[in-house]
Amino acid sequence: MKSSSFKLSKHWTEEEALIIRKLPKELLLRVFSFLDIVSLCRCAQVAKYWNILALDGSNWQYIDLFSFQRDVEVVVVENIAKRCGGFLKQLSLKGCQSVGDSAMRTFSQHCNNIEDLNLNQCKRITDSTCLALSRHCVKLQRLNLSSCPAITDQALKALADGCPQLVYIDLSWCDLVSQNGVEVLAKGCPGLMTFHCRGCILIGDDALTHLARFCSRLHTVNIQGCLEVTDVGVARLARSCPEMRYLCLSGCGHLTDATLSSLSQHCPQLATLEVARCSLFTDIGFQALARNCHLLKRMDLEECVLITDAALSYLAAGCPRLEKLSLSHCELITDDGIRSVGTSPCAAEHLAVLELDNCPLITDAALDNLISCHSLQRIELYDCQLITRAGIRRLRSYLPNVRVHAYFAPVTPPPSVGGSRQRYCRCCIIL
Amino acid sequence: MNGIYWSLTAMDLMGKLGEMDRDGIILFIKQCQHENGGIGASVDHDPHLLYTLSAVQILCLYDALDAIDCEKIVNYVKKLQNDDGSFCGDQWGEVDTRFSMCAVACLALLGRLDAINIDNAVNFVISCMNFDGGFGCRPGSESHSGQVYCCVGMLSITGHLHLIKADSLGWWLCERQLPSGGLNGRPEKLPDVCYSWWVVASLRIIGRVDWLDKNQLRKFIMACQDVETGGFSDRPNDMPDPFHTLFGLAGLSLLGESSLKTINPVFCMPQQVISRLKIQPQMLSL
Amino acid sequence: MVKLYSLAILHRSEQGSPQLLRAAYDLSSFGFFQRSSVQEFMAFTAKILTERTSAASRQSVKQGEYMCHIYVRADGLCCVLTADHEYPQRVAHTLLTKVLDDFAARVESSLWIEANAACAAYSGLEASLAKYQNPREADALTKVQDELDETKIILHNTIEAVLQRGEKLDDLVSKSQGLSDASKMFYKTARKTNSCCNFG
Amino acid sequence: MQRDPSDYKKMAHDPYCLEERIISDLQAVMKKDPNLEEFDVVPVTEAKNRSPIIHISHNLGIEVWCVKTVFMYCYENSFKLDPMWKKEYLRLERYTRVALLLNPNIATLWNTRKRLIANHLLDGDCDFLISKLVLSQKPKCVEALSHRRWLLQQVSLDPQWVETELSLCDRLSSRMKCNYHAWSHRQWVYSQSLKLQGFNLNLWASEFEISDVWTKFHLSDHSGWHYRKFLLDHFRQNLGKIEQNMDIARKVLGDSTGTATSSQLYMNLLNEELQKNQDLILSFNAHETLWYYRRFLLQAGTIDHSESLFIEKCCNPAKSNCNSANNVDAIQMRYLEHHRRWLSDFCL
Repeated sequence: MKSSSFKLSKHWTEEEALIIRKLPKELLLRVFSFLDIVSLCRCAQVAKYWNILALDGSNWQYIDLFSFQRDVEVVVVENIAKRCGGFLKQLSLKGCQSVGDSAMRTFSQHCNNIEDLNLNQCKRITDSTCLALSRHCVKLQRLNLSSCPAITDQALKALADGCPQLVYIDLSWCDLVSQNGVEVLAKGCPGLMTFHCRGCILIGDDALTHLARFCSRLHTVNIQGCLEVTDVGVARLARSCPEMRYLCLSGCGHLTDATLSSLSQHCPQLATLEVARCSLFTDIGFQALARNCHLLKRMDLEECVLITDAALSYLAAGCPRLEKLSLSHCELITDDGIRSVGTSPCAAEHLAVLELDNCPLITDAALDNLISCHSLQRIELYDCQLITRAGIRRLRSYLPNVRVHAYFAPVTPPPSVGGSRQRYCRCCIIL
Repeated sequence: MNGIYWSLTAMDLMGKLGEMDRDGIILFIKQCQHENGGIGASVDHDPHLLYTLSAVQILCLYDALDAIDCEKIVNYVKKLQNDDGSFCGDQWGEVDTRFSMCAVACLALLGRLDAINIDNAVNFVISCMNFDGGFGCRPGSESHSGQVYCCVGMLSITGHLHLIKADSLGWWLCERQLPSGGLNGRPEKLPDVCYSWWVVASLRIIGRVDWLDKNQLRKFIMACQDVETGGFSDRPNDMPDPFHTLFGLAGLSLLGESSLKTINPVFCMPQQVISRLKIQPQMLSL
Repeated sequence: MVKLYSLAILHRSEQGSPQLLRAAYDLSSFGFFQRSSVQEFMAFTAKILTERTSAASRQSVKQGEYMCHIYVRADGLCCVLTADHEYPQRVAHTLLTKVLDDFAARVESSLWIEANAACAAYSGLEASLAKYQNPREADALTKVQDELDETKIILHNTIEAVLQRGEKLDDLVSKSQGLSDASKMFYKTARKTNSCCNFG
Repeated sequence: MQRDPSDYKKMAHDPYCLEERIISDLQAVMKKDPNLEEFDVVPVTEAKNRSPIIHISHNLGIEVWCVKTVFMYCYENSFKLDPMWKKEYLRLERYTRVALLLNPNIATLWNTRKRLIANHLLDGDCDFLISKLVLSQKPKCVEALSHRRWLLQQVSLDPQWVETELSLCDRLSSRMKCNYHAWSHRQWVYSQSLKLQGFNLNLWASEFEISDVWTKFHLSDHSGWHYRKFLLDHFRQNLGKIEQNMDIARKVLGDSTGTATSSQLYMNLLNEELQKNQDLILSFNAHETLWYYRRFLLQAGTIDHSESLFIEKCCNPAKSNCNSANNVDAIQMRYLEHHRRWLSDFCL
């Protein structure tokens, strides 16, 4: 063991001599810049000069420690902060659960130029981290605090005070955050373009009203599971944010067709609309939506249980760019609806993903109407009990590259791996 | 890994070891050895004493112990001994008298019994002895023919057979024989070919094999041979498999079947291999 | 002792196959998903054995871990009890006699044609099945076992021994209409593995 | 710039494929119903486009047609993913879970889960459920029982766990008779609880009572009788401790005199057992287990000349109500022969 590692290091020294002699430092740094942090750290242990090259701040502008998660101790973050200093622009500590406020305070003091910080699932951090960021990191543009449950309105107030350049914030599952916090944040960061607050149960129409009033450049909003939100809040947001391109309202069960009408009137740029489990939506709402939102590309209508084939015919006619359509659990949909989608003028060009799982009325005839969708990559048919193997086979004969997913055993069973399946009785094996 | 051992030993008993892919098997064993010295059931599987013993047995059959790092195996086995003398099967701490047998058999084959604390190991095995003379997997556990074989084998290798209640155990083992001639592993269980090994080998080691009705047993084993494939099953008319095939053959060899090589009752390997390794486990006589 | 799995009353007429009139099962010791197949097999076995037991005779047949006790009366009424090996044979046969006496006393013989409302209404089987699980109740029966008629009990070590020459259990299973496809599949996979690995 | 080493080894992985879907269905049931009781593979013949995962009244079934493909998928992925590469631990958890449900004999996959738990990437609750389900289908599965022993040593144990674990043992030993591993596990649980709480006469008495009922219903299960021996031995080994709590001991063991010492209580127990054993031998013919239990009682207590009278009584069925078919008698005679030999050896 010892002798082999000795050989290895000797070998490396010779290599090093060659490279180091031939290339200028700038080029070497460029080479190092392609390495991930594990390799950089290994290189840093090879030799003195390698250490200097590897630990050059220019290699450490973007750091993602997600892969190491729980191994990232406080001291790691502090060391990185000291080593990188002003170079560091982007840091992801996603899932690094040991990291707490003190490490983040040290970090804020050293890395004043941070622009993009991901603290997703750093469950120990509190408002105090945001206070430090507010004090030292005025250039912060993007901040992800999702699943940091200790965060409260105080944090938002701090950010509003000290980080006016924020364009992106993710507060999902920070369920202590309330409408007051959002109000302060909206006032302080009028440049916000992206706002996520999935699962923040205290957030309702007032929060949307404040966002509407101060942040008219918002184009990406996700309020999935904010149960209190009603048509009123969405209407205000829609009216003030004409640039809206991505909107997720999934699980906001109070919303009605009025929401779809306001989106139609004010958000013509809308490309992605997710409204899973908005079970009050009907064909009429989608008729309105399809009248103006012609740029829609991705729609998730899972469990919009009231919609029928009519909704699909409106969408087929009004949204020629549809790429991805999810109709899972839309139990009233029949083959006619799929025909509208499948034979619409632009389906052949754009439609790539169609999710029809748990649509019990769909039959093989629906598949026959999809044969001209040449862009189709994937179709979900799980639990459509009227679909047969023959129907799938027929579709595949027209669209050989499409991935069709249904509960049918694969035709050729997988090859067995040696030794993995015991074919003999093991009950009496002793030795 | 143990599948290979069963098949190879069976082939060797029949004098057909040459028909197997020696180089392929040795390469496979090399691939199954881990950094810590232990050997796993298959490539990428965790190491365990059970498979480490099987692998060492295979290498002994092939006289190829130099193919792997034996010193590492010795260290692996050594590290698995607990303060009370017992052995864990692997790093996760499960204790069983089977593992005591695996450990000493492995070290005996490697000629390195000195690496462990034999006295403690023996004391632990003896602490698993029951009033009926039999042994279980842990202190106080029910007597079981398979565990009896492991413990008797372990005491034979370490030369401590005098600690056994040989008569009680001998009768208990004989009472495993049923009217069909077959042997079971515990009271009121069905007969099974593999017990013709565990029971008969134990009786041979303690020198009381003549207490059995050998003819009846031979008839039972022969009835378990499958006419189509030639393999042996647990009972007549069941599905044959390599495990029962080896122990059927091994049982027949112990009963003196002349068409098979003589088997060593402690290591379940051909006697000539054990003699070549100059190992002489202790045997009792009446 | 000491486990009763099923009690079935059948009737065998001069012509035609035996009809299952009423059956009760205690399948709590089987896996949830195996119960329906096990039940079908017990009914299936009961029919096969009844067909192959002559009138006014008794048999006990080993089938794997189970023991089927059959009593066919002279009048064609019969009872099949599935138990484990520990249930004493004499007690089992005493129970068969008792069950049939009770059934005959409560259901008119003209109704012993097929499973009908009258047979369904007879609830004695469940009661007996539950009561005689208890070894003490069985003890009571043991005490009266001298009352058992002198009919000799024929003991068979396998179900194959009961079958007529040329018959195979595998064929009977695949031909049976009383067994669902799932149960037949279950039977096949059970045959492939050795007995300690499956239910039977 | 994305510089993620796992990119290099990432395999083609379709999160919507059939296998993934079935795994998700299965996980959804396990999550929704933590009180699942049983798991099994269900034979079906007709092919329908519906989920092969069946969930009926706390039982989890998987239709047989997908078992092979799902197992191979999970098995291969379980070995491809590196447990130390933590980005993938959630997938590793999924795959090992399903692979083990379908084939629980692969110790390495249980070990993979142990590593995840030891590294705090997974909590043990799910593994209690998985091993319980595995055991509902394969009540002798050593790997699952061993995994449970490991888990029990990791978590902080409250009094509840002994009860849960003992009732699991009940189920396992009823489901498959002579289940050596289930009874070994029971002994381990019993001993482990003593390690934590010290000798507990109430626990002992409740186990002794359960074992009384159990052996009565499972005469031929030697493991059940062995457990009873184990308990009696344990009583003897703790006579000193029992002597200090004679009030409880007399109450628990129903001593009416109120003056018996602990060793007298023990002898009473042995005598009661011997009497019960005699009755059972006479009522239920030809059970080797009963004779073996008798040997234990005789060697633990004292043997007097009445033993040969008892043998005489058994030899002559006309005198008793052992009234049974001939082949059974032959076996009984064999056991009697063995007993006689044992007795003469023992008295020597």
